[in-house]
Amino acid sequence: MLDILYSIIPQMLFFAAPLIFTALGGVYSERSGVINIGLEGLMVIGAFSSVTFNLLYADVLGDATPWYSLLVAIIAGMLFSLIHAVATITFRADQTVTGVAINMLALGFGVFMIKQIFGKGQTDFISQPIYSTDVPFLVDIPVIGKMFFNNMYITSYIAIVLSFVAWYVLYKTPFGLRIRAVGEHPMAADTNGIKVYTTRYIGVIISGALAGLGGAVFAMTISLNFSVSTIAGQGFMAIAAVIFGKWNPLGAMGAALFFGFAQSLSVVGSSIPLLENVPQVYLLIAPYVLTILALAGFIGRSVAPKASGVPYVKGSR
Amino acid sequence: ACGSGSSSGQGGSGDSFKTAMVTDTGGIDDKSFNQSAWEGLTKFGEDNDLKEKEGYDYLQSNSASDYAGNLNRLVQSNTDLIFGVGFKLAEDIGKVADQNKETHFAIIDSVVEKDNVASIVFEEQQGSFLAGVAAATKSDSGKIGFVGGEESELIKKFEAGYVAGAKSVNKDIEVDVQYAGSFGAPDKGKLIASNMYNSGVDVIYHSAGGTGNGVFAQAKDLKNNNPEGNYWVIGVDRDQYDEGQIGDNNVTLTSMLKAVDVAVARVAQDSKDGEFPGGEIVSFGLKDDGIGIAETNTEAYTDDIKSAVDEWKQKIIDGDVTAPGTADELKAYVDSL
Amino acid sequence: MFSSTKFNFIIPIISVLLGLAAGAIIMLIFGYNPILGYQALWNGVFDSPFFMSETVNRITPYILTGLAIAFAFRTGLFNIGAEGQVLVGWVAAVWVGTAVDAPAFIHLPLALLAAAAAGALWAFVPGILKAKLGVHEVIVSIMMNYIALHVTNYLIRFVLTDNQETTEPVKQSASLTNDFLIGLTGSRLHLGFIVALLMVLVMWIILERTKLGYELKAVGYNQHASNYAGMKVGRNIVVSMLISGLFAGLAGAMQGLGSFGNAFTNTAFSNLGFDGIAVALLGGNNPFGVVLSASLFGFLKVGSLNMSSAGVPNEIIEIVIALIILFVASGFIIRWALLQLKKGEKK
Amino acid sequence: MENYVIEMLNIRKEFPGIVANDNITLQVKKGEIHALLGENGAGKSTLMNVLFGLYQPDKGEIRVDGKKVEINDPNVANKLGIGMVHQHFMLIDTFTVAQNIVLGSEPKKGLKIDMKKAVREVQELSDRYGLQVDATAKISDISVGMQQRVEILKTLYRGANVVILDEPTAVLTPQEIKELIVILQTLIKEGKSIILITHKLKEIMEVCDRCTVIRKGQGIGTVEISETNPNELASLMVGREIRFSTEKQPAAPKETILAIEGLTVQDSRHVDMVKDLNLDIRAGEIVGIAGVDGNGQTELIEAITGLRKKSAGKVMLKNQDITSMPVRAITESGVGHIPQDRHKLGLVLDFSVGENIVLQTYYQKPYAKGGILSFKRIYDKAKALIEEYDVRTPSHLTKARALSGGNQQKAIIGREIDRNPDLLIAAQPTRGLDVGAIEFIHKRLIEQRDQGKAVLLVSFELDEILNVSDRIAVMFDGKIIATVNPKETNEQELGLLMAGSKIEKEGAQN
Ligand SMILES: Nc1ncnc2c1ncn2[C@@H]1O[C@H](COP(=O)(O)OP(=O)(O)OP(=O)(O)O)[C@@H](O)[C@H]1O
Ligand SMILES: Nc1ncnc2c1ncn2[C@@H]1O[C@H](COP(=O)(O)OP(=O)(O)OP(=O)(O)O)[C@@H](O)[C@H]1O
Ligand SMILES: [Mg+2]
Ligand SMILES: [Mg+2]
Repeated sequence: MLDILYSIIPQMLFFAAPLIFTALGGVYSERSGVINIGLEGLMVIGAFSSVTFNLLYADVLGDATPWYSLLVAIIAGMLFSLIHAVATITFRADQTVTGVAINMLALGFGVFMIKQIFGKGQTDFISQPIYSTDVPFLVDIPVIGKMFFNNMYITSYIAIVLSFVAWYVLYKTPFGLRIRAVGEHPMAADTNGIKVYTTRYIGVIISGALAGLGGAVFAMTISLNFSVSTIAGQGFMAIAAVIFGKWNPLGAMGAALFFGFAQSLSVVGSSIPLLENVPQVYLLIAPYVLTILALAGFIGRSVAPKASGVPYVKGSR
Repeated sequence: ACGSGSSSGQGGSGDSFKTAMVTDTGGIDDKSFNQSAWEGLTKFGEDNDLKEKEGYDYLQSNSASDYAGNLNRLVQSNTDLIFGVGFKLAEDIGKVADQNKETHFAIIDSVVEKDNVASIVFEEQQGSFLAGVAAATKSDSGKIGFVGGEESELIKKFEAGYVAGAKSVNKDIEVDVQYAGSFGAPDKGKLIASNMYNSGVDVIYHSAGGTGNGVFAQAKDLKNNNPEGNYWVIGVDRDQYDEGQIGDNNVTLTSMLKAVDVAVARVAQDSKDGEFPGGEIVSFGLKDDGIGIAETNTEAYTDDIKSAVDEWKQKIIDGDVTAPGTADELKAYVDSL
Repeated sequence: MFSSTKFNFIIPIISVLLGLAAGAIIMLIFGYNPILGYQALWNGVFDSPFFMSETVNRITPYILTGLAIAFAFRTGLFNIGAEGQVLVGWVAAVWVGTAVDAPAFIHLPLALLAAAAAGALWAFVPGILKAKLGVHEVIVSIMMNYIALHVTNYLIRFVLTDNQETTEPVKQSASLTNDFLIGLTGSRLHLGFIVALLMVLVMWIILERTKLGYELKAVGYNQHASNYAGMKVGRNIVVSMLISGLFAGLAGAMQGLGSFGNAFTNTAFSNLGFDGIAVALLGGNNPFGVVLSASLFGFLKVGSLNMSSAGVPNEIIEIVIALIILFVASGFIIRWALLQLKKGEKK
Repeated sequence: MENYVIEMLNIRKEFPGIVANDNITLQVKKGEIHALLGENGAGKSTLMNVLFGLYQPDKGEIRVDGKKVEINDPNVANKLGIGMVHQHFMLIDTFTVAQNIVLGSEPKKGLKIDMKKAVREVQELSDRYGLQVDATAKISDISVGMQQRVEILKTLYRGANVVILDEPTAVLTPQEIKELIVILQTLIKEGKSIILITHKLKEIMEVCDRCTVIRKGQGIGTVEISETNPNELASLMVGREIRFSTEKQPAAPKETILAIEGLTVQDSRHVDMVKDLNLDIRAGEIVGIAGVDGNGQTELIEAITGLRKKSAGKVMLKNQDITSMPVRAITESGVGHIPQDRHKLGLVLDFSVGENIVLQTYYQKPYAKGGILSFKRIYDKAKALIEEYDVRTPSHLTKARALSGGNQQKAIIGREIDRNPDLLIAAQPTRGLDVGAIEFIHKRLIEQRDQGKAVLLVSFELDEILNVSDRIAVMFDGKIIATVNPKETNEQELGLLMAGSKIEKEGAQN
């Protein structure tokens, strides 16, 4: 039993990390009142930019390359999310439509650029990925050490710490209060002297930064290259995590961890003798079925920020 | 075959021969078989002094809906021989071939029984058998793994050959077989690999396309933490040595090579020479270098492995051993050991 | 000057032009010839009857997934699960198409019905969970997509075939293909477009002319008022998802009984459902608008395959499509710009 | 030179297709309560939004303390000491009172909001003006009256010298209105100035110093309250004479239409809101339910109309048991319902006026046949009702959202009365409407009575209850604690009853 946990927990953590980052981004965007279906595309941009940077600059930067790559992805994600922000906030475009367009645009752009830069539709493996490590000292703690501090990616820890930071910012700081206010009732916020447009821009750009980071973490730890199919649905899973987690950073983290857990369980499951003869398909769909059951069973209704999806037009009600 | 005679007869100068391929959704730089097929065509083109686009060409498909259109586009531009790369094109090749009896087609990895279609298949089970031999010889733990993409007949062929090869070396070896359910899920591949290495597996053979990237990622990560540890991957379809590189180490033990390029170039040449194998199943195996095993990682791929592999390779070529390609054949084979 | 109906036409047209212009600029920047590129795009469709009918075949499922998503949107729901509904519809149609023996006038409708029913069933799950438990339909739909992908692969491999990747072709009696059309164009043009156009009418009639449509829209706009007016809110949510799923399921049938005539295992999503979101929104969630936007999509997708003949990578078209959608969505600013232009003229 | 804090001179504001403010001048003296009066849609809110920086005027000038200013943002207004309590509250339901108030100018401790300090400050401010709000309560948990005080606190917290209140009393109970007036007077004592928008002339007479009247976007003029009377104000506003108390014949009640026995209803938190309640309404009478908001009136109506489950008791309509019928069956057996919340329940705002007209009948002949709607018949009906009920709308195809509140209400009333129900339930039918519209609606209710229908009127306006009802049932804590004859009672007495004090009196039975 303990053995199973020893393998499930680290796996769940590395699997969940990209989803956590991206979902946190989604939380910020939607909390500020802008639905972001484009998370998938922003992850693509993150993966694309980090891999490209990594391949081009590994020789110069050496071991520090992956960290710079993450930074590049964050910036690329922010820039790309600006398109979403300008369209939805300034031009009052439908948020869902724009998100869908962002997804197509990111993929088209990413693959097109890869072809321009490397002359092929799929990059080589990066030579400087992020590796897992043991956490000194902590790893020696009995049971816990092996579960939580053995062969772990720093990015997983960052994801979890960032979830708490995101929660703190959203619920304890003036900035968070303002983000939530413009997502619930932008006009009220406006009459209180809050710059609704600016705040929403920031919300969307944060989602770009975090989704870019999520895509990059996926690329730097899991796929190690970029192609048209590197990011294939993770962004949508992140959206699911946002809703599952009821637009709360910690909830979103919990949901992402749950997805990781369910996936990992389905993999571990197939090596449990009892389940050996169960057709593969049941294990493959298990994570998704589990999610639906969890939603139907005890998560239930989740209520989106009231004004999310609605462009704010100054002076109208 | 008479159609081919006339066409090559007409173009006595030899320059008018045109061949082209339609990729599946991978594209010619997929580091896998579209790429390999294209390399074959390019080689053929160079050997015959043909120009790209005029003498040899390709069309890329972005989705399954594109196959038929692309095939027809090539027919309409008077292509003499059209390759469909991958079993997914079989259905469409069949239909287009019916409507265009004057044109020659070749399908890779599948069989289409039509007079103007040549079916190119590979004996993957033979290469996989050797991969199994290498894995079993390499393994210290007595536990090896196999990661498949989708649980299809084709991939089952890899699995069967691999298990048979491994058991041939060590009857008691444990083979952990898992399918990711997708060829494009590196995260799932990494999960599976992590799980396998955790449970003591020390060699994993993957036949899982992009999902296999996750297997490499996990092996390299473990290797990075523990350079002395045994975390080997056996690549598939082409030499995946580069994918295994990590610092000064390399986790790619070997790769099962599928020489699509060789096959494509051969069929194209035959066709140009008026010997198009229409209606035939052209099978490539160890014997004709259509299937092979990579020896790039000289450090890991030690002499004892090489000699074991070579020994079994000879047996297969000589027909002393038949590598099983299905679950049933595998069962019979293992029982016979 | 500009009435709002006029805007409804002008904005998409301007957006398409802007999108193409942006594509041209990108081509120029990267050293491709946009004129040759677009010429190839055009020729890729209009060069031969074959590719024109190929384009029609491509448009057909887009219309249906577009309708599926537009219908849900119009009734206040976001059916992001069309992707999965297409897959199950596809497999169901092929299943009936291969396993049943019947004369064509029974077999074909039966196969279509099976596809519609399968799509509807898949949409029922998020519908009922939303109606009964208030679970967000988007998240359940996303999960149902993945389940559909794995389940259909399993069915094809182990139920419809004996461990094959591809099923038998559907029997002629269940096929949408038609010798006359094939003879006419030498292509695989099939009768599916008639089904799709019929569904366009069906959607329009349901929404604009029936009391069911009235209820569905009312529930979509305001559940409290609908409840006040004695409508059954939950039931309407489920019905709306069922109809939406039905359209998506039929999109699958177009592929299974028409364009492909079989079903095969999929490694990844077909994207018909996801593209349907864009089709629906580009078409203003209006059934006739959907026909136009699906046509644009089909045209660009088929034509783009020919762009490599001009040496232009066809990802450029993905970018162009995305930009067009962005421009349409930002119609407000185009409208504003037009009004400014008008004003400027007057002065 | 007078000492004006606020001067809005010759303000013009145009919206596409309409001039909402045309050359309006408003001058507010320091320390006065200045009323702004006008019909629905006259342009009052627009003018105030201009002052608060939500809209930019097309023409005209604004001066604060004699200095010309440009207010292009609420922030600027706040800095100039102008605060506004909007007609539709600008509060975030999920936040606490303190969070709502400090939002935008939060006290900080490090990076964190200093919530303790915020609560303390808010509490102090509240105590100083006698507002009695709980700074830590969630908005969604407090009454409308409390929410309004939060709005006032918001302006005070930002240091407002001039407080604009847009129809503050429309949503309040009589008791709350009294308390609000006290609050306003406290503010004046503290040196603030107030601009008050209200349709209630009585309130203006009671608390205001001066009144500016606007009609159809035009400034009509400013009058000293001490030198005017309600009749003059009304005719200034409407441009014609208005009759205040509705004339009606004595009622002639006949057979019992609605009989409620032992009804108990719970709210969504499972608290009993209606407790073992009995009530009869007869044909040809209007029964008014008087009571302070929150004493179960809403739940009572929802229970009668089937929108809410009943936990005990029986409801009979024309001797037919409708207790456990679904909404539609109840509607069909002869109940018309003018709901309290017209935006939430009464209308599908995104449907056209025409579509809303058939919201209760769309499925019946002649509007629907075999599941198909006949829009010709629907629109014919809509046009007829729009005409008959004087619904001012560009066309029957206009979205209901675009109509003013009064016209939305008229459309609902037309729709419900036209179905010819035996029982008409009217909940707060005139909330937020101008006197002209109120007069119209009252006439319609009485007309129904005269045609032999039973009418149940729920209102927090004592005027309305006293004027329109034939019988008044006072509701307190989920029960009818008294039934009185409007002719034999007065506001004083009703007020006491509504506060729960039982008085021995012959009219009080049941
Ligand atoms: N944002 C807007 N866009 C277009 N027209 C508007 C807008 N706001 C108000 N109007 C129009 O301006 C006119 C004045 O509206 P306003 O809200 O100022 O009326 P009001 O006097 O406050 O009415 P009420 O007593 O109902 O509150 C109305 O005819 C209305 O239709
Ligand atoms: N964005 C807008 N576009 C068009 N008209 C508007 C807009 N915003 C407000 N209005 C109009 O302004 C007028 C007055 O608005 P206001 O907010 O004062 O409503 P009201 O008539 O007082 O109704 P109520 O208070 O009952 O909701 C209405 O006619 C309303 O339709
Ligand atoms: Mg107003
Ligand atoms: Mg009003």
